[in-house]
Amino acid sequence: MNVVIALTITGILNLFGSIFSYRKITPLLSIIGLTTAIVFNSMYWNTNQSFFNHMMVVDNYAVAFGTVCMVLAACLIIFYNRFMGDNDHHLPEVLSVIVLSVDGAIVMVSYTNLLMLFLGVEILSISFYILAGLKKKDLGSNEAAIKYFLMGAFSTGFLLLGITLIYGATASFDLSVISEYVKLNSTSTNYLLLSGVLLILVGLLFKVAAAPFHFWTPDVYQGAPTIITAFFATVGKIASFGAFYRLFQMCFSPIVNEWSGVIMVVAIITMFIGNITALQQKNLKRMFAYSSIAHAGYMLLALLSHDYLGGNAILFYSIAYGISSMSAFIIIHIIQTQTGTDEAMGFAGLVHKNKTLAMITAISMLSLSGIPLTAGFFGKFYLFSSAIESGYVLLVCLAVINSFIGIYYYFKPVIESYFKDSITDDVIKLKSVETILLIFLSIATILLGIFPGLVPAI
Amino acid sequence: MNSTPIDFFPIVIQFFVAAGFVGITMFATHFIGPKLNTRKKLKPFESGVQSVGNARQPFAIKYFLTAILFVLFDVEVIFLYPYAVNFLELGMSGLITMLLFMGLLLCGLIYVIRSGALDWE
Amino acid sequence: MNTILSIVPIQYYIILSAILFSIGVMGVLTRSNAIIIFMSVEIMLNSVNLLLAAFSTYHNDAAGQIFVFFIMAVAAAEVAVGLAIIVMIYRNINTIDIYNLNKLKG
Amino acid sequence: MTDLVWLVPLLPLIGFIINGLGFGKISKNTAAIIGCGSVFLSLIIVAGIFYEDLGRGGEAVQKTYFTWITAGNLSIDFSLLIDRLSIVMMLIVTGVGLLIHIYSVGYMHNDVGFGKFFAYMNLFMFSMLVLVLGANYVMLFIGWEGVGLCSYLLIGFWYKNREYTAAANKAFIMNRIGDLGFLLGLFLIFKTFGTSDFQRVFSSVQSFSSGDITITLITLFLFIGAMGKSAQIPLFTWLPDAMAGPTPVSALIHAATMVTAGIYMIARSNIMYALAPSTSEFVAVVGALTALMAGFIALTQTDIKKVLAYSTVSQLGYMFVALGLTAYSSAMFHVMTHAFFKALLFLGAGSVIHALSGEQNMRKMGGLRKHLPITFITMAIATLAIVGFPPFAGFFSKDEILTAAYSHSMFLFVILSLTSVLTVLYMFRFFFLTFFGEFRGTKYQIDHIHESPKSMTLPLLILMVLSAVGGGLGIPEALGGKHFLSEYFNHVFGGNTRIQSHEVSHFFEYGLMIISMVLIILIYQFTKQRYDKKVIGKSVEELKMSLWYKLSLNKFYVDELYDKIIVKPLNGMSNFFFNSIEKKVIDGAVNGSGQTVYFLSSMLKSLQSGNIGFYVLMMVIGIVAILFFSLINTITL
Repeated sequence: MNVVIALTITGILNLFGSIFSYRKITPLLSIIGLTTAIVFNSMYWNTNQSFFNHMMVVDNYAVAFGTVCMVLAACLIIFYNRFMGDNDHHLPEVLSVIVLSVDGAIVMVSYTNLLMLFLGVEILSISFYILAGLKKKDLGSNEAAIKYFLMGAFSTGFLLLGITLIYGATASFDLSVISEYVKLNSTSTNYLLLSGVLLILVGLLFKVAAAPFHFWTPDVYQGAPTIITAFFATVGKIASFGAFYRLFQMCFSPIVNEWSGVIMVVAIITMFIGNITALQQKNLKRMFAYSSIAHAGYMLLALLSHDYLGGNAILFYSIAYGISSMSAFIIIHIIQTQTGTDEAMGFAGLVHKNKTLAMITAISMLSLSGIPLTAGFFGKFYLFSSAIESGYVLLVCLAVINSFIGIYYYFKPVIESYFKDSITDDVIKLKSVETILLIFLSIATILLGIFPGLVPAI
Repeated sequence: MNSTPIDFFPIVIQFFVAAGFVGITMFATHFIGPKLNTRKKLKPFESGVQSVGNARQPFAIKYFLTAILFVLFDVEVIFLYPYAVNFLELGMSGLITMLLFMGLLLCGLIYVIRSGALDWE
Repeated sequence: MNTILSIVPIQYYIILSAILFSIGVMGVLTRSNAIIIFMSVEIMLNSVNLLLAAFSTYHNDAAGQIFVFFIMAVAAAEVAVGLAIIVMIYRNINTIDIYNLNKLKG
Repeated sequence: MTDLVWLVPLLPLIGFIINGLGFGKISKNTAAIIGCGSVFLSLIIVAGIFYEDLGRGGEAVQKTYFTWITAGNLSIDFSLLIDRLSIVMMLIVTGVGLLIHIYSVGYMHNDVGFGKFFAYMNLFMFSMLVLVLGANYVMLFIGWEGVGLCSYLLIGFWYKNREYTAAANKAFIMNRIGDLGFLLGLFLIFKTFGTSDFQRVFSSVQSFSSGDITITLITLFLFIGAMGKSAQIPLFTWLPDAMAGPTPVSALIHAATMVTAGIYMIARSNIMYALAPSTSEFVAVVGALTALMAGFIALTQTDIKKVLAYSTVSQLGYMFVALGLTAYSSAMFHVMTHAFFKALLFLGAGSVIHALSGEQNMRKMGGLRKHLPITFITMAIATLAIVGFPPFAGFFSKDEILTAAYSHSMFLFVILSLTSVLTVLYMFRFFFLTFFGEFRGTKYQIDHIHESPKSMTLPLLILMVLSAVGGGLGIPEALGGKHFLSEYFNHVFGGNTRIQSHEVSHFFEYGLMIISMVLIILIYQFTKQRYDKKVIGKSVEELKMSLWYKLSLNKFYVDELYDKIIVKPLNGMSNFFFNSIEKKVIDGAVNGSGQTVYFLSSMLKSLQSGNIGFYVLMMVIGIVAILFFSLINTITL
């Protein structure tokens, strides 16, 4: 399929950037490549084609999630130069890894075969291990990389064992065959199958950072370079949820009773751990890591819905969460480079330094906390109502309580930037393209908050 | 091709022979030879070159890099096996697919060579 | 080929793989050397490979064996990245004991 | 004009956008014109709608603009509902809002954040109008959150210190608890009716029997929402703290409009509440207790705005009692009159504060009637209106609620009557401390004292007229009047067959009026003596005088007697409620829950030890637990 091919070619071209001396144009090249891929991708809308001997199918679900991932990756690349500063010795290679990891994300949201799921997860994860350790001399970055790597590899083992057990039970890796088998055998318990499902569940819960498999998240998010953290928190999480929902709704929904309990408990623990621990975080990156854990808890609710509502809900939430966290992390980095602190007090008096930035901070925080008239509100609204439709009232109550706890810490940067005096009086200057991009993200947040119908149903 | 456990017996024998040979030679040399432990003798033997420092130290990164690259490219070869078994049935399209695959590997190789990872000096 | 399974039932393979996998898990749990942890992970992956091959034979379906190839290839890539990370850390702090890596916490 | 209803919320939004984006670039005059102008245009449209509605005879109109959200079989329209309830609310919001906007031009003229202030105020107007115009619970909720956000922004408008953080946090937590209730109610409505559209919900709710458990739950959840927003026990303590904001904000948001959102919401859902008698009962009791308690606390407050804040809480309690007694139109009547006189009181207080360069302590005021004549007169009318002296507005609306309480339950009636007495007490205390006696402030203040500019006194005068004659809309039949408002609302509440009648004999009504008048006059005398002529520090000669002389001088120790049997216990109660209940129990609960969460937070933090080994162990434990419980589960299935 054209999207994967376009991304791969872009990746390879980027790779050659430093050895054939065109490193200067590699960011441009990546953007062009990603744009091309986005265009290709959107052409698949409503076509439902299957590729590579039924290894992948590009349905609307895949198109939607793929587009989200690619757009976010494009935003990230625009900011990449600023983030790494002069230390861009490996710029072409890094861009190449980023683009190729998006390839993995595309595979993860459009697979119809467990082999492709595995490959997609690994393409994404291995790229992430590299990206986490990008700052070679920085101990935090080192630690993040090894933690991510060891635990990621460990969880891959469980994912693989799960896939193998399912293969053992069903004699196939193909999702349609597996789902037929599950449908036929949903009345009696097949332990091989059930264990396989649960182990895959574990593997994917690790990837989406749900408790108790979330421990890597805060450390990795804090240690990794900020822009890479933004990438993990947005593209990584969204692609993982894309894969998660696809598998469990397509294949395992007939035996939902056997895994819904696990998801419920995990969702509750995840939400509470994420939100409560985030309250006391001084370091903003760490706070957002916990908040992303909490978001994973909310998104797990969508997996419980019995019908296609969940898919729409998770897509909308992904978009809302993705754009808001992207701008949040970008702003954190800007603040961090300017004031030299990772803590919320770095935002003090932001409104006097750069009004646009303060405004964007406020909008993205409001959206993340789910205040109405921002995209985040409807994200939560869709998620919660899909869970309510499926009868999980208590779960939704707890989720609502959690989203209110969340508001508390999301307001920290907003309060700092509007109601506190700044430590320094420097004005923060941004390149016009960066300002435009940030404003674009904020406008998207508001627009989706007013017209949630803009996101098409899938 | 009916095989019974007894058909695996030669393998078992071979295993024991192999293990026994290793064990016997190791123990035998220990007991047969005279023991004369001098300072020089206890030093690690490095082809006659004077040994320097602790042996448990990081090896040169060159070895590491080369070894890793070898492993990577070596493992990719396993994809040639299924193709080799079926190449007649797969025909032209199979050939093109395989060429593409090798082409991608070649891109990697070009990168490795041009970025100087294999330069010894 | 199938007859192998009539002699050594599929359950044995499952149990063997499970034991191997558990050994791997225990290795990860008990060791503090990053490389040994990584080797334990490889044991886990290889136990999965074994099981896949067994199931592949059991079901008379080649897909399982192809999957093994992919796992091996991916594992090789993982090894490359993993060892690179470990080397990077060793250069910076002169140890690969994971218990020395707890600066990020809380 | 009805077709232009979409402009009503849109105009303030445009004002917000222009003022918000242009802050610092456009001049103060332009900002003021945009801020006030947008609200003014909205008011004109609302007036047009009001007029057309009168011609149409009160038929409700629902304007659906587009389908807003679709999720499965759930679809939410972006639609506005124009019926008499929303028209009245719109009139209050835009009318009082406009006056307060005009007032702010004078009040804020020296502030650097002038443009920002108007931007926030316009944003508030937008949210509030969405709240009252929305034709379904989702839009209501969005407006609800919007006004909360603006309130949060405006409370913190001036504050850069830590004190603000604590106050804002408290407001925040309490409102969140309320919102939680509201959201749960909203989700339950979705689950029960499959829609959130008012008209559809209310038509399908008719099939439920009275006292149905689902309906009771929904109404209870919604009421928790109302408790938070409208500051009822136990979620009321944020409102006095919210007085940290600029005074026009207190007038607009924390007195006239936002805090009545809870009352509006319950009045809107009257059909459901009438179906849930136990919830209604609960609403009435909570309202009555709040009214009493806040009345007591107001007795001893010294901050001029805090007195008014507690008074607001108390008056809101009245409205909830009316709602609980299914006297919805009386509640709305009181919402309206309260909006007039409480806005006036706050603006007057603002005028006083303005004149005294920011002084808020009533102990340091006094004798201001000479210096601030217009403020004095308007405040006098407002005070008379709030204490319920005929023929001012508060008299009629309060009288209606008292009558309703009497016809329903003696208990509520007694509490409300007691509260009325307290109201009179603290309002006259407030009035005399501020405007009579000697000036107790600094020399600097007395030199710089000045009557406020025209832009501030004009709204005061208009509101004074409204407070004076606003009661005319609801003159009870006992006085030979015609109750315009209750007839007007007949289209909204008339369809609700479960509203109890509150007929009482005319004789009782007369008695009530006379007694209340007499009481007011008595208390007037009492407080006048106490606070007006109070001499601080008696001379030595006085002590040597003969007993009789002393007796006569001290008016036969009547004052002291009063002190012993009335004032001391009252103050004691006040202190008890303020220090024990509010500070210890409620704030303690809020702080306690906060501390518990923080404690949990640090526990969970220490779980994140930084060791990969530990992380992996936790993962493995998790996996084992998942496998174990799932397999156990299948066995037991």
